[in-house]
Amino acid sequence: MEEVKGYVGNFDIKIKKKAKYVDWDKCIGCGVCTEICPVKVPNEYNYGLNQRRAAYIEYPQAVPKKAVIDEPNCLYFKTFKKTGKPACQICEKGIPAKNIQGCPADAIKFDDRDEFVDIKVGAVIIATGFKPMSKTHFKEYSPQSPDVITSMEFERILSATGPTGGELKRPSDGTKPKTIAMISCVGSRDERYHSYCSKVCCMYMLKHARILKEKYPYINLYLFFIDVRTAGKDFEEFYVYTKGLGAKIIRGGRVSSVDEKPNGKLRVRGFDVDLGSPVELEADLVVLATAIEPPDGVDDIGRLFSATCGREGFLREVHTKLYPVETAARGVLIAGCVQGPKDIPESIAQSRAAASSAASLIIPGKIKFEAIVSEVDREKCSSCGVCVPLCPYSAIKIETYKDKEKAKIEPALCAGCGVCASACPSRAITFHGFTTEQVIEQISALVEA
Amino acid sequence: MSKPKLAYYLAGGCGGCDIAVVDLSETLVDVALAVDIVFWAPTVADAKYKDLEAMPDGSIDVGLISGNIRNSEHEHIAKVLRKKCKVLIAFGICAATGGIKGLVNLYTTEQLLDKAYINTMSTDNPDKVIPQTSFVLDGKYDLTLPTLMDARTLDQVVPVEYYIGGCPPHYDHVKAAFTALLSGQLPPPGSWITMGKALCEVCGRNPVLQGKPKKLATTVKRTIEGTPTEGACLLEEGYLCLGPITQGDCGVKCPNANIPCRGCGGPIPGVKDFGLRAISAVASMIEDEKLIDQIPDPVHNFYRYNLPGSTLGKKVKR
Amino acid sequence: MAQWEPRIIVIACHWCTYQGADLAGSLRYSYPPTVHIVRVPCSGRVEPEFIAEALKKGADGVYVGG
Amino acid sequence: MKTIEINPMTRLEGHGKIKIFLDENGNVENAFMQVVEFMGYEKFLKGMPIEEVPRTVCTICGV
Repeated sequence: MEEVKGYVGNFDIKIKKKAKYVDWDKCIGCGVCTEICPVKVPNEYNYGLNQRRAAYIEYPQAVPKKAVIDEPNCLYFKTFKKTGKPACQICEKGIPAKNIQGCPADAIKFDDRDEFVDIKVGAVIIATGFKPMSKTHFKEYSPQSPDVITSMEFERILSATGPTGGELKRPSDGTKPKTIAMISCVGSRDERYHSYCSKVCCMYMLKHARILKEKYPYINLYLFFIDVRTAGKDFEEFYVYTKGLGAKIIRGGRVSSVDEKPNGKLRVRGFDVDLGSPVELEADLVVLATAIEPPDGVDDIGRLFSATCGREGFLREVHTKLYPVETAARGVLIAGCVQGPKDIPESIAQSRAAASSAASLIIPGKIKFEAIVSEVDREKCSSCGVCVPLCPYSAIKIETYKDKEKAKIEPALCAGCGVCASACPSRAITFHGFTTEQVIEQISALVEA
Repeated sequence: MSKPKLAYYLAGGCGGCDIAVVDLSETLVDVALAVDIVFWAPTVADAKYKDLEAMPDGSIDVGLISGNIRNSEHEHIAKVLRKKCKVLIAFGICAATGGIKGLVNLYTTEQLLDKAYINTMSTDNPDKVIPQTSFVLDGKYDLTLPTLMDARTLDQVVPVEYYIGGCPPHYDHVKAAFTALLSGQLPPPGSWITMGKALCEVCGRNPVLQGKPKKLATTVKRTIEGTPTEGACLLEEGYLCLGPITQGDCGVKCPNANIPCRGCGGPIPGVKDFGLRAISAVASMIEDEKLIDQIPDPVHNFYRYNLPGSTLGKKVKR
Repeated sequence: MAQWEPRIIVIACHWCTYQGADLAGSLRYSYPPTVHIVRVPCSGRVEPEFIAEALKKGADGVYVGG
Repeated sequence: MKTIEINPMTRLEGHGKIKIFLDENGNVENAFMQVVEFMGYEKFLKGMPIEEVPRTVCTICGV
C-alpha cells in the first residue's frame, strides 16, 4: 500500500506490486527453478527451520502457485550490481553441461519492474493478522538452544509440508524427542512485555498435545500453564479429553528457567500448585507459546487510513460492543488479529461481520453522515492553516476560494471531534451541534444555577 | 451642511495613536478641512476639559478615544465624551482591548506604586511618599489627583460604536478608517473598522497562501535565538508569531522584519478573548506538548495587548 | 450551616469521561450536586474560553476529562 | 482663596494639570504642576524576555 486518498465510498488506493522476476502468466508452478537455483537461504515460512532457494514458491499451498525470485539473495542480481555483468541465470537456462534444463515455461524475467496499481474502493477491511513474538526476549528460557522453539515453529515441525516432512525431530540433532515441555504465557500476561492474554495459546497447546499423544503415545508431555483457559464452545471437553490421553498439565505460574545441560537435554524448572512444590524435569524439546503481537507496520497502515492503534499496538475498534469491526476512520473496517488476539472461529465471525458491514455501507450507493461535523466559513477564513495539521482524520484541505487558499472540511471525513473549531484563530469554523456559544451558554447556565 | 465635528481624547495611552493620525500628513490636511476638530486633548489642540463639558450633549459627530481607562479622570472624560458624541470609537489597541499599559492588571496599585516610588535601588525616598488623591499643603493649598484603578478597556466604561486596532494603528489603516467615517460607509455598530482577517492572510511568509500546508513547530525559540529562514513562516520555525490570531491591517511590518507578531492589531471579529485564542492557536501549532513548558513568559507573550479586555481581565490579587 | 462544597464544572468527552459518568450513574454511585457535567464530543473540542468563562462566572474548579 | 486650574496641560504627551493659588490681590501666591498619569512599567515588565522589552517600552511615550 503506497498511498491512500479519499474517504468512505471514494478511496483511491495505490498499491505497489513488487517485481517478481518471473512472468506469472507463463509460470506453471512446476518448481523446477526452486530445485536448480544454487542459492540457499533460511525459509521464512518455516521460521528458518530449513532452507529455500532464491527462486522459490512461498509455500506449498500458495495461491496462485507461482515462483518468485528473491532479489537481494539472487546471484544474478548480486553479481549484476557488483560487476554490471549478468551471471548465474541457472533458473532460466539450466546447466547444459550437466544436462539440467532451466525453466520449461520460459517464465524467468530478470528485467521485471515494480508495478503500481491504482484501485478505487468504497470500503477497506484491514486484516493483516499477527506476528508471533520472538523467543529471543526470554533469556531465562535459553533461546540460543535450537531445541527451544516457539509454538509456531513446532506447528511447522508437525506439518506434513513442514521442514521435516511431518516427522517429529529435534532441530538440533534430528532425533525424536522423548520428553517435551510446553510453556504457556511466554510474553503474554507478563507485565514486562504484554499485559494481555493471547487467548489462543492454551487451546493450541492442547491441540499439539493431542496430536502428539495420538500419534506418539509413549512421548512424555508436560504442559506448563499459569492456569488453563478453555472458554469457548467444546473447549473444556477438548481439554478433558487431552488430559485423558496422558498429557500432564502443570499449573502454577510461570516456568522459572530452562537451562541447557551438557548431555544436550534441557532442564525445566517450575512450580506445581497441585503438588504445592517446585518441579524440575529434563526435556528433549521445549516449546514456548509466545505471545500474539500486532503485525509489523500496523501503525503505518493505520496512519494511512487514519485508523488508530490502541495501547498494545493493535488497531482499535470504535466500541468494543457496539462497533466491534469499525475503526475511527469511516469505511475502514478491521477483522482478525490486527484488532486483538483471537482464534480462528472468532476471526472468521469477525471477518464476515466486517464484510457485511462493508457491503451494507457501499451497496446503497449513498452514505448518511452525522450532522455533528465542522464547517468552514470561507469568507471568514484567514488562510492561517492552523487547522490543517491538527485534524486527526485529515479531513481539512487547502483549496482555492475567491483567489485565496482557504481551508475546506470534507464532511465525509470529518468525525466530529471539534478540534479544528476549538483551535481556529479566526473563529471561521463552526462545529454544528456544539458551537462555542452553545457550550458557553451551557457552562454559564450550570455555574449560575 | 455644516462640517462633521470631531473630538479626540487621549486617555491612558502614550500618544502614539495621535501620532498615527498626524502621520496621515497631506491626507490629514484634507481631513482637517473636511471636519471641525472641536476637542483634541491633551496632545494636539488647546482644548480644556471644562470647554468639553460645556458643549451640548450629542453635539459632536465622532469621538475618538485612545488609551485605556486607568484612573478616575479618564473615566470621567470618557463618560463626558459619550454624552457629547453621536459615535464613539475606541482608537488603537489600548482603548479597544487594554494595550501594553493594561499589563498593570497583573499587580495591585500598591505594588506598582511601591516599585515606582519606594522600592528601587535608585530611589531616594526615605519618607516613603507616594502620590495621594488629595493633599493639603501648608494647611491651605488643596491639591487633588485622580484615583488610580485597574486598567479597563473603553467599552468596559461606556458603550462604544467602533474599534480600531494597532499599537499604533498604521497610517494606511487610519486613512482607510477616516475615509470610511467621512463617507459614512460604516459597518454595523459594535464592529471593528478593519479588514477583519488575520495577518496570515496578507503575510508573504504564510505557506498556506502558496498552497502548502503549515507544518507544526518542533521547537520553541525566543526572538534572539537564531535567524529565521528567509520567507519561512515564523510560527513553523518556533518563533510563536501571533499572526494567525491578529488582524492584519498593519501591513505585516513585524514578520517582514523577522520579528514575530505579538498581537497589537487586536482580535479577529468574533473573538472575544485574544489571549485565550492565542494560547489555543499556539498550542495547536506545537508538535509536542512538552514544548509548552519552553514558551517564554506566556502572560506577556499572549496578553501583551489585551489583558484588561480578556475574560479574566486581571490577576486575582489577595 | 451546611459545609461549603466547591462548584465544579466537568467538561466531559462523549466517548470516555461522559460514558464513565454514565456508568457511575448506572452503578448508583453518587457525586455532589455541585458537580455539573457539560458533554462535548471530544476533549479536543474544549476551548480555553470554556474554562476561563466557567471560572469567571464563579465556578470553583473545572475538570476536563477526555 | 481663589484658584486657577489649567486642566489638562496641552500640546504635550502625558497628562498634567496646573493649579495656581492667588492671594487677595490677585497675585500668584503659589503654583503647582501635577502629573496625573501613572504607568507602572517598572513593575509589570518583570519577567519579560529582554529582547521583547525595547518594543514594549516604546509605549511609555509614543510621541
